[in-house]
Amino acid sequence: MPQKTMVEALNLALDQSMAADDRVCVMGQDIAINGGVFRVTKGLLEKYGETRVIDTPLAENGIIGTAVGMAIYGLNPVVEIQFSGFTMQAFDQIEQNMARIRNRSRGRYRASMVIRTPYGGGIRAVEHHSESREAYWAHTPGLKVVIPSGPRNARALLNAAIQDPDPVVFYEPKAVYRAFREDVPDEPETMTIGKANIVREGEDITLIAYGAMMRPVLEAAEDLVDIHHVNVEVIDLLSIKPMDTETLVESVTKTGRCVIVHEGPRTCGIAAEIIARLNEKAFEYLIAPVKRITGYDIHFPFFQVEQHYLPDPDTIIEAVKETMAYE
Amino acid sequence: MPQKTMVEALNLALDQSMAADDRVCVMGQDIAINGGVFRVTKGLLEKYGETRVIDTPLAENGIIGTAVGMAIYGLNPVVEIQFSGFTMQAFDQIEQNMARIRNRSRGRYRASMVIRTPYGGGIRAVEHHSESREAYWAHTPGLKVVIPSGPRNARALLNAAIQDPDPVVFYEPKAVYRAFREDVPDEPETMTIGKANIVREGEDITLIAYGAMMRPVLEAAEDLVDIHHVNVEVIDLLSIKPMDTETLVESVTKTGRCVIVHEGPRTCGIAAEIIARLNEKAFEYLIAPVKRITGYDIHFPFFQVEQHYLPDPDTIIEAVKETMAYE
Amino acid sequence: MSSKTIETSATPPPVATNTPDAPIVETLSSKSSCDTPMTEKLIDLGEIQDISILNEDGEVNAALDPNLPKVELLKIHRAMVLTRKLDRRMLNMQRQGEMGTFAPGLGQEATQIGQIYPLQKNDWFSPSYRSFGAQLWRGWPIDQLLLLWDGFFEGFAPPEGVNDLPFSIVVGSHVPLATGIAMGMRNRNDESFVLVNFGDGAFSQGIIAESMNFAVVYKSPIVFVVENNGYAISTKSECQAGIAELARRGPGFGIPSVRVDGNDILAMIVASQRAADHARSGKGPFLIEAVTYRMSLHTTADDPKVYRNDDEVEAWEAKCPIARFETYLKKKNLLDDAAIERIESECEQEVLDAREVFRKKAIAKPREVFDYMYENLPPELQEQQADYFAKLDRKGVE
Amino acid sequence: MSSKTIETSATPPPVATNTPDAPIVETLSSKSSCDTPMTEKLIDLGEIQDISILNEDGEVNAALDPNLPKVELLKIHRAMVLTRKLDRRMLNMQRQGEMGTFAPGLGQEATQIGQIYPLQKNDWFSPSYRSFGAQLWRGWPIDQLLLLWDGFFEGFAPPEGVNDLPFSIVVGSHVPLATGIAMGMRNRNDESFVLVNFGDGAFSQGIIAESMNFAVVYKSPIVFVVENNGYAISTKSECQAGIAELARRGPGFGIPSVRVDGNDILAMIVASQRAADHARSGKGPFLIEAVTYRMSLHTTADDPKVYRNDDEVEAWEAKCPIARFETYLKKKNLLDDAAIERIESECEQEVLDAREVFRKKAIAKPREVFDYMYENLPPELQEQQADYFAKLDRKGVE
Ligand SMILES: Cc1ncc(C[n+]2csc(CCOP(=O)(O)OP(=O)(O)O)c2C)c(N)n1
Ligand SMILES: Cc1ncc(C[n+]2csc(CCOP(=O)(O)OP(=O)(O)O)c2C)c(N)n1
Ligand SMILES: [Mg+2]
Ligand SMILES: [Mg+2]
Repeated sequence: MPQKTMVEALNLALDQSMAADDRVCVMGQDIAINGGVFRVTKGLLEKYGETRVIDTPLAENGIIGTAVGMAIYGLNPVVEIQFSGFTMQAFDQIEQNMARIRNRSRGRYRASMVIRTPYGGGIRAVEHHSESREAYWAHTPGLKVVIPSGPRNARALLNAAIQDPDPVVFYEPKAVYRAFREDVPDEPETMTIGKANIVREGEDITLIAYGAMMRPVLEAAEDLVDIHHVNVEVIDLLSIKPMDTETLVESVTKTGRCVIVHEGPRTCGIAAEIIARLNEKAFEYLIAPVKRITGYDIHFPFFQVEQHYLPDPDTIIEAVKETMAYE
Repeated sequence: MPQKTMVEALNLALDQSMAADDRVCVMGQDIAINGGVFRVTKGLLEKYGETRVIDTPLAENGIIGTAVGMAIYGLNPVVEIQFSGFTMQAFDQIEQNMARIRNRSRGRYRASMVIRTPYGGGIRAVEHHSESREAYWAHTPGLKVVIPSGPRNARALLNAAIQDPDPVVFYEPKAVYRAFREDVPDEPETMTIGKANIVREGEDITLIAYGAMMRPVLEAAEDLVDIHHVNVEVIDLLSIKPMDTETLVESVTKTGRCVIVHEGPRTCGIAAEIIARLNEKAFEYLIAPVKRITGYDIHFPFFQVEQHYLPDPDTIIEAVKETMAYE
Repeated sequence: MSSKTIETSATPPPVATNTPDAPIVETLSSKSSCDTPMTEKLIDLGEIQDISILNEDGEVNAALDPNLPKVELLKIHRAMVLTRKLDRRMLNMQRQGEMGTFAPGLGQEATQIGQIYPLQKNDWFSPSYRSFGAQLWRGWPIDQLLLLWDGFFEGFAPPEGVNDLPFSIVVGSHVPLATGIAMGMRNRNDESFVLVNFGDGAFSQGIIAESMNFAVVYKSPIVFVVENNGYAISTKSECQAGIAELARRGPGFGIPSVRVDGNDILAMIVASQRAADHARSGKGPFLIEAVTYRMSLHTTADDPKVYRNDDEVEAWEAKCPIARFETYLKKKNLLDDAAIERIESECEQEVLDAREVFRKKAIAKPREVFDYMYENLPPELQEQQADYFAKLDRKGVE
Repeated sequence: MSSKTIETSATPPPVATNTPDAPIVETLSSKSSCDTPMTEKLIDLGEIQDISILNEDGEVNAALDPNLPKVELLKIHRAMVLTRKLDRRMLNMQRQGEMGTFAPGLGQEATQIGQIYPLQKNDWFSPSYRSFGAQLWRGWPIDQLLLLWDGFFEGFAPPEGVNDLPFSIVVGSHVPLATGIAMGMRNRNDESFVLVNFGDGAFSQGIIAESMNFAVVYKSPIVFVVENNGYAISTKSECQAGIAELARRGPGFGIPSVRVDGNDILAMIVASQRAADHARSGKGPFLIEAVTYRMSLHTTADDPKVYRNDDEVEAWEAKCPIARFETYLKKKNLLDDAAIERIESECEQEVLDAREVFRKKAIAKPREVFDYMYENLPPELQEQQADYFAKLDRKGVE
């Protein structure tokens, strides 16, 4: 199987989706002639032309709003927002139209579309370029939110998102874009939105994360198993909304202990929601408080200190050890 | 003491704040000549003139952005957004400037300002007029978020918000605007942002809510005490961010059981955050899973059925009974 | 406010603190429009038309009269009368407690019917909330509009075969959707066009600027109608913008624009047809400013006495779009008083009949609130739905 | 794209499906500009100026030359040279790994220095990210700009006594802040004004339209400068908007506007001074479109070869704002080659000295990240800070 980076895998998903269905079009800033600032849409203009690979003016709200219009008209737009920090510019069109047009029109129209956008820290970027605010979208009725963690699931999830009849916010962990390669088969793969992936089975404690945080988590897991002899179960959430509560609850029912890791701010973040659900459905099995290792409730710091802000393997190991020690 | 509705109490806070400090100005759509669509700013134009009581064009993002500019210049704007659903229009200016200008300028500038906006259901309004999305702001670093529940605390909290050197999102429970009167003293009162209020002490279970939900909660509490003989402790959160974790933890440490009520969507809502904190700090005292009675993760329904969507005393009583029954 | 000439200061500029020897910047008065550099050229911004055909007394400028066939004229007249009857009835129902808060369109009937007139079935319409006149024309049943304003969500379902969006409640938010539909048409070589309307207040929303820019950049077939009815709730349009004629904004985005007397049905039709032709022929967007007046309340929750004088309203009564059109039709011998009376009572009856249908249909369906959230309800929402149904069961609600 | 005439369709409109007897809407060709109703009046949109004083060969139109005093001219020249030296040095440092991603301003030196020239100390400046030329003029130390672009947050702290906002990274987002400051000035009878700049790409953001509208509605003292440098990353300005001259947008909002050759420092100064006078004298906002070219990369992460030809860049090299100005200064006998060389090496040295300061200051302070979140850190954040400090302690980080 060809080895691909996440960027290449995403490009493959777009290319094959566009080849398979001529309603699929991509749009965004600098995505056509420039192939996107991260080159995810590279080569698509040449193949599919400017009516399907659309460079837009610099206006995120207009991009999302017009994409919803195109979806109402029957097309299937895959929008790129250059950095997830700029989805703020489009908050109203996302919340008021994209997430609502199906319900408002009583099912007559639908926004079968995807917002692709790189999120998260770790690439030495300037202010507003490292945000992880997936919780905003998780809190917004009418959306789906997914976050891949590697090339192969990125490709499959993007295919699933494009095929989904409802609007999907697709956060791309930009720190992973070119961090490693994986086998990605030529033939189209897809996966079910709403299903988590048990990356490693274990009995002692459940580690839950997603996106770029899977890397420090897996690194920590290795040390935990090898050095600290903690048999961790590791879950890659993949779908933030809907969330695979069942898999999480089953795991914690088994392990009784849990640590959740994400980059985004803590208050009302994804970890809070997972804890609430575990509290509701695995209460009697919990041996220790669920720990959350998250971004702090501050603005993402400038890049000279970002590595300290981001959850790292040490902190995760520390949290697991504390949780294991709890009686 | 004069009896006032919440609208009158808020008007009093604005009036006295403007009289006391000429940097305070109010701005928003229809707030000057019209006195605001809910009449909260009534009479201020006549008293303070059009440079301090400013009718704006119909553009929320422009309103917040220019208000931040005025705050940087040294003024203290109190902005009205006509309905909280329209704060979505200003999401970028709120997140990117209002919440950040202090940090970005390393303390040189500050956004000492307030966004006042009516939120919540129960007034038979059309789409987008009944939202409760305080969790968006709770998840946003740099903001404070407060929600009063009655005329007297509304007035004191608004005074505190105006005096606060940092930006405060002030959600007004519009269902309470004219629902009842309370004694509100003439002399200015204020209160500490970040402190919850124990409205009723009890030993059996902790009921946590805020804003308009205090009414069904207190109604339920009455029946619970009188009819079901459950000695509930009721906490009015008042400040959503920062949150008075200490008071909540102390209460649940005592009662061991807890039900949280809010109108906003469930996923990543305020209840999730409270549960996460109780899990972290009162884990060993929890006898039963914390229950959340919240809005569903759907769009606020049209008004013919809104009463079924909103948490009501019956549902709260049911939840308390279930939680009490848990062993 | 003038966009015409550059103001130059007559006095020397103040001394900049960081430039000890303050420069004297000369006042430049010469204006040459030659094409070489080292000059002050003038860029001509052009002109826009301001169209009026039928005056307040129902007199027509024959040279501009579109001379519509009789059957068309009568159809248009009836639509305006029906719009007004429905409007008054809804207000009445609201006052009786049989209707939620709603936004009357009194006085804007010509603006409504005129703008919608050129649309064919395949064209699309994205209306604001004060557009039930146009919605009726497009085929929305009256009972459904009543349901909507009375808080029944099903009122928003576009009728079969009608390419309309449910109207927008968030001002301006529906405009990019219209532009997007037009972009789709353009990309698919669809020869239809999209009509979108919004108010003078909405025009301040940045999203409309963005939508206009997208439309012109992609040369998409869309007609923007700004209904300048003088007010956004209490805010006069003079306070809303720095331009007296809102149509000026179009050319600033490169969009051909006209201003029209919005109470003049003939002018509205001429302008709208012209705009539609423009859009359909691949020339891109077009903007119409329809100058009209909101005769009634902003919504039934509003009290205009707080912010405007009766005098002002009375002055506009003389400009009534229906009366004016009726005078014209009478002069053409297409109508007489008896016919008007008959049409009015037919329209009244149509509204009353629809009210009966509405009353029958006005049954809340609380169990539907999860139904249109997603094509397939995810498990976590199924769970919430089950909770919710249990709650309804406990309350004994169907 | 033309905003000039209304296109009229030569053929009859298509038959509307819902109007069996299709009306014939006459093509209206008569255009009268009289004032009575029942006509098509023309609204004249006026003109805007396009200013150029110094051509590519350094020749000046004497009639327009502001004839600045020698000391001013030399100061301006030096500022442009310093800007370029810093620019090149930063690129060099970035390529050596001593600097983060940054946005070069090569070729835009006249636009930068010209716009900032009329500002006094009390005036305010809200810059975009490509404005270090203007920032230097305003008094930002070079070492601080280096710190900022190298990812040290303290680089954003406005120096004592400088009324500037930290620059904006989110395009367009800083514009309403500027308008708000101007509104504050207006309300406080402060006779200062605000300067804000942004790019041709940013101009598509709705928030800029909103900000322009607020500025004109409140007649606030603000000058908007759109630096049309031909590109927004890879997007040509022709694809960004439906108007070739972005200055056309100003009049659409009621804002007097000019277009200027942005590589012509004299024209920039004349236009900016005029705009400043306008704003200061209570006449409200003013818009300047400065036509220039981004000679270098969008940022150091960008590869312009993907989207533009070297030919295009070379053609613009001939328009170099510094070379042109130097020819002018030489002709005036204010400079000669030796002097230029001296100034260049002084500026180079200034940058190198600043780099030393930067290197000394370039020490990350990870413990500061909570410090400016709130005036008083709330308990829940104190707790998080304690966690964070514990983590730093474990890692042995200061
Ligand atoms: C984004 C947004 N802000 C505020 C409101 C509240 N609101 C409803 S209608 C209205 C005035 C709209 O005025 P205009 O656009 O002129 O339309 P008109 O009501 O005159 O038809 C306002 C402020 C809203 N619905 N949406
Ligand atoms: C709201 C927003 N969207 C996208 C970006 C990413 N971005 C940074 S600069 C830029 C192009 C800006 O072009 P222009 O306004 O012309 O300024 P220039 O870079 O040419 O100086 C883009 C798209 C951003 N910073 N902010
Ligand atoms: Mg209006
Ligand atoms: Mg540019």
